[in-house]
Amino acid sequence: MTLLALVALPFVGAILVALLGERLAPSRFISLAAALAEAALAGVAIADMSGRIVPSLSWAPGGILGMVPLSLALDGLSAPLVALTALLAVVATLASWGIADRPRAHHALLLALEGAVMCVFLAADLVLFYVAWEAVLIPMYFLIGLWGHENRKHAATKFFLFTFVGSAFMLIGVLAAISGTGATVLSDVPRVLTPSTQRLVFWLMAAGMLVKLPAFPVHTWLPEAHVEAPTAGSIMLAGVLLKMGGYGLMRVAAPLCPAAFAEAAPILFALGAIGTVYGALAALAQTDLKRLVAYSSVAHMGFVLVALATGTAMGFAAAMLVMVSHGLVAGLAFFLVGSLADRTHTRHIAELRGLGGSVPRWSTLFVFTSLASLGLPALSGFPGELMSVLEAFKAFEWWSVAAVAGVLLAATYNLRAVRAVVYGEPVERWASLADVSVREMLAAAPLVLGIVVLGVWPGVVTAMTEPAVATIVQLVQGGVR
Amino acid sequence: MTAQSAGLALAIALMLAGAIGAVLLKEVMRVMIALGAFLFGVAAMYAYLGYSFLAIAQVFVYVGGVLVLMVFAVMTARRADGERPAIVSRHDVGSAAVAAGVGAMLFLSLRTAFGDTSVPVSRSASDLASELLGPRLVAFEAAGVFLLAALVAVAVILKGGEER
Amino acid sequence: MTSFLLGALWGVVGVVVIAGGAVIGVWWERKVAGRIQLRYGPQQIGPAGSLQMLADVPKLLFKEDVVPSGADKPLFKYAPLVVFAPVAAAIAVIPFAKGWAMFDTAVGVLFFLAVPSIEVVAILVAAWAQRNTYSALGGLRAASQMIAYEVPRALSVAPLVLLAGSLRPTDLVAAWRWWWVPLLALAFLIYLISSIAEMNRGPFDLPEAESELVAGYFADYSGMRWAIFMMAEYGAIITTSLFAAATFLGAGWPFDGALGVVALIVKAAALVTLVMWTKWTLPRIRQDQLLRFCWTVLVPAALVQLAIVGVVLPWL
Amino acid sequence: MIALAVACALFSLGLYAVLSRRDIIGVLVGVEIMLGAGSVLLASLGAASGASSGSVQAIGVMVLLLAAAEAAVGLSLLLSLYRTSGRSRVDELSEVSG
Repeated sequence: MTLLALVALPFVGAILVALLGERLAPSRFISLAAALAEAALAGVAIADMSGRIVPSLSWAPGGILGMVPLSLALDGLSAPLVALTALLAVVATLASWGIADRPRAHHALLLALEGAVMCVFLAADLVLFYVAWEAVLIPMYFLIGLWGHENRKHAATKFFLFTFVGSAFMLIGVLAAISGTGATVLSDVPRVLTPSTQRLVFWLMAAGMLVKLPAFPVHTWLPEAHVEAPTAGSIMLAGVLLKMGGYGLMRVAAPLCPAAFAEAAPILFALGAIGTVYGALAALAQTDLKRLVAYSSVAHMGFVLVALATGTAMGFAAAMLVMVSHGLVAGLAFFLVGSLADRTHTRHIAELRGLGGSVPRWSTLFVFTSLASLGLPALSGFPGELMSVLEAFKAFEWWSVAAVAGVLLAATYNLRAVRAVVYGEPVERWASLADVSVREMLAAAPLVLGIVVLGVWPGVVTAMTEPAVATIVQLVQGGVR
Repeated sequence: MTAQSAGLALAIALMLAGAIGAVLLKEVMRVMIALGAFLFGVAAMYAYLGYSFLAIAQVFVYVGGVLVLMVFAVMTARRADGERPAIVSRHDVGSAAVAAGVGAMLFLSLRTAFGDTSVPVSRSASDLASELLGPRLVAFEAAGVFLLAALVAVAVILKGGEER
Repeated sequence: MTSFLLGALWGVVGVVVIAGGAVIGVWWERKVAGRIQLRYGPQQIGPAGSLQMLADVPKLLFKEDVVPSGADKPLFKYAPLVVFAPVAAAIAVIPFAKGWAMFDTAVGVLFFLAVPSIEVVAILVAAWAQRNTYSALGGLRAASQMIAYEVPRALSVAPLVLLAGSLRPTDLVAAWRWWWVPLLALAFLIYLISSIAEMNRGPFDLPEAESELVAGYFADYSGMRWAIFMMAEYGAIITTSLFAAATFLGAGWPFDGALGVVALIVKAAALVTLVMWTKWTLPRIRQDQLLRFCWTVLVPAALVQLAIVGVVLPWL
Repeated sequence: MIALAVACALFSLGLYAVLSRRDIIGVLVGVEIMLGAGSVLLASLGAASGASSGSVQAIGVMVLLLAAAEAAVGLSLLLSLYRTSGRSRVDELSEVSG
């Protein structure tokens, strides 16, 4: 019942905002209250999680398609991401505090987005998973298309085309999986897919998930969508939506098609490695600060793919760590860049110089974020990336040098951004810039805290993930089902 | 040929002819008509399989909603430039091969899963109303509300576009 | 095979009924309009001009089939047929007597409501095919209006479905009680208004507004193809009125059997006259008024009616 | 089996349109066909497996409504894109700037 409430609460909040939030103040207070309540509920749900996938709610089970797909489950694989979603939704609400243009619709859509994402992470049923996966996109298109920057329509249309094509593949993949296994519930699969069906189902599903991740050749929607999205949209997009891709691979694609997953590992590794290097190089070349952060997302999500491709328990744990860490870091980075751009009305790196003197608190946070992003030990980026490189070395030997190059390049582009934006001669133009406000500090605080905790004590996530991952890894390494 | 198989043949012919037309034709309004035939064929297929509610929902939502919106888009967007509107495509063997390959793979893999069931005969839909008015109504209504919200928001976007 | 042939037979019957009804409807509209404007209307051919259409139909048939040079020929030629076909199809689910319709299906009500969707596409295509600014404008107006008014129209039928607990039109007839009339008076009114808007007739005839758009979405049509548009319009009046008479007004009540069918037709004819009366007495409204009226008056009112029925339902 | 073959053929056709069309509307038509193929697969699968008619239709309608809502949103975005820029080619969307 808690899980159902976890999915329903944001939607109820969205409806309340839509009904009562005629003016600015009530709309943002109601949505903040809903986001906080959701976070508390997520805490409760995770605290009494049993650790196994047991659908907590299902209606009238029957044969194939013989039920309405409403079964939810929470386990170690979904718990970190559920927590991340709940946290980032609060941050996103605070980040969009100042939205004056149709605040009611903005906050309602943000809450609806949170609810749909929760549903993706909690779905224990393939059909529900697919429906929620699709439902996530609709509020996101609107957030980008209505509250974005100058080129928002362009970006939203591109985002739409990529994900819509991906979802057509996903639908067929899901149906093929259902017809092949004879079940829609993920945990209880009566029949094993034949190898050829596995290959097909895996690649059909991966087509949708790699677009979302985003992996190398299909990442081109991401920089534009990020750059044009409003701050709250960027936070949710980078922090949560990208994780749906990695989560989908771990939760659905790998366990359903373990043999195909093992077979595809080198390709996934190659895509991931290219992503890390390419993303980092592209980030180095950017002149727009938000675009730089966007390309760094491509690089980080490349690590997720590299870690996943190893197919080991450590690799899966590393992938989860990188995802959670990236959610926190990218959320904070987009939050900072967004709040800076709101004040300076430019995101051009060349124009933003010497901010260290004029906005010290902002600069401190930005330096902190960059350090976390480049993987400084004791911050959240470090353990995940280290683990994924080590695992990749075991699995792919010298090929993993590419991933190491990605780590080094991450240091380069992050430090370049810090040097360009924070250091240097203070500029007259930014002398009277307002520093980070108390509200913004409050919003950033949990993310900073999370980054430090995860850096010092990664076990908080890996311990949760371990039992859930074990069964999947067994399947993948066994190669059959 | 029985009435049953005649219905199936009609549905399949509509779907295939419509899809081929929508993919290959150049004139944009004819593409839309072909797409309409395809969507209608899908509805006919549903009806043939005994899913009459789904068939009508298909006509309602796709033919009456999506297709009209597409034709709308074509009519308001394309007339301005004065030239005869055409959808440009780059017909290369590569994309045809990829598409055909994916389709063939799909068929070969799913054939085993599908088993040797031939196309099932249409069944009665008499239990439908009670089933739909039962507990499933909730999920169903939620989806409907979702669609309505999306359509309202569409109107908002379009209005925003006009003001610019 | 027999069922297939039977379906085809009923299809032919439906088209003939609609076409015949349309011919009578045109004559009747001219008489009604004449009375309202203090003149006689047609009166030369046959008693009270009743054979006027027998003279008009051959004229239309023999007129030259003009296709504008810029038009998209195949689309121009066949779009009118697609405008007409769904109207003729709608008659199939109308319950003419207790337990009898040409095509008695479990989702007949939805079928009846969904059919105009196809007409919208056909109207847009016809409007586009003429390559004429007036017709394009008329087509866009027609489509936006028809899509918008589909919502209150469907909502106004929903209370009937709730009360009868079925989507089968014959079930609606079977479940009908006389007190539905006062209970559903609001829904009936909404159904009538939104149906009039749905068929693009006055006072909602903006898509074919003669004074601004010539003849709107069929400006460049003439002869028999023009007549098909007219047949579609009158066919829509007839099916709408028949459906309302059968479901809201209790079909053949208080009679049964053949007399019941007569009663149904009389009720429907009265509704047809009401629709015509509306057109000839009310002025045309503006586009913004049209859409605002739909969303701010009709839809909320329909929801209120639905809520009332929802509250009453458990007590019945 | 016929239904499966038809669905696969439709999927191929839609994919071909997505790959070959240069115009966003053309691509969108292709995706619609791919999704339609998916729905045909869903329906024939449901019918072949003997699942209850109501549940297949409930799932079918949910998929249908979602896809339609997405298509509607995408089209409205596209429409306002046309109005503001007058461009519609896919290639123009893929340019990398900045």
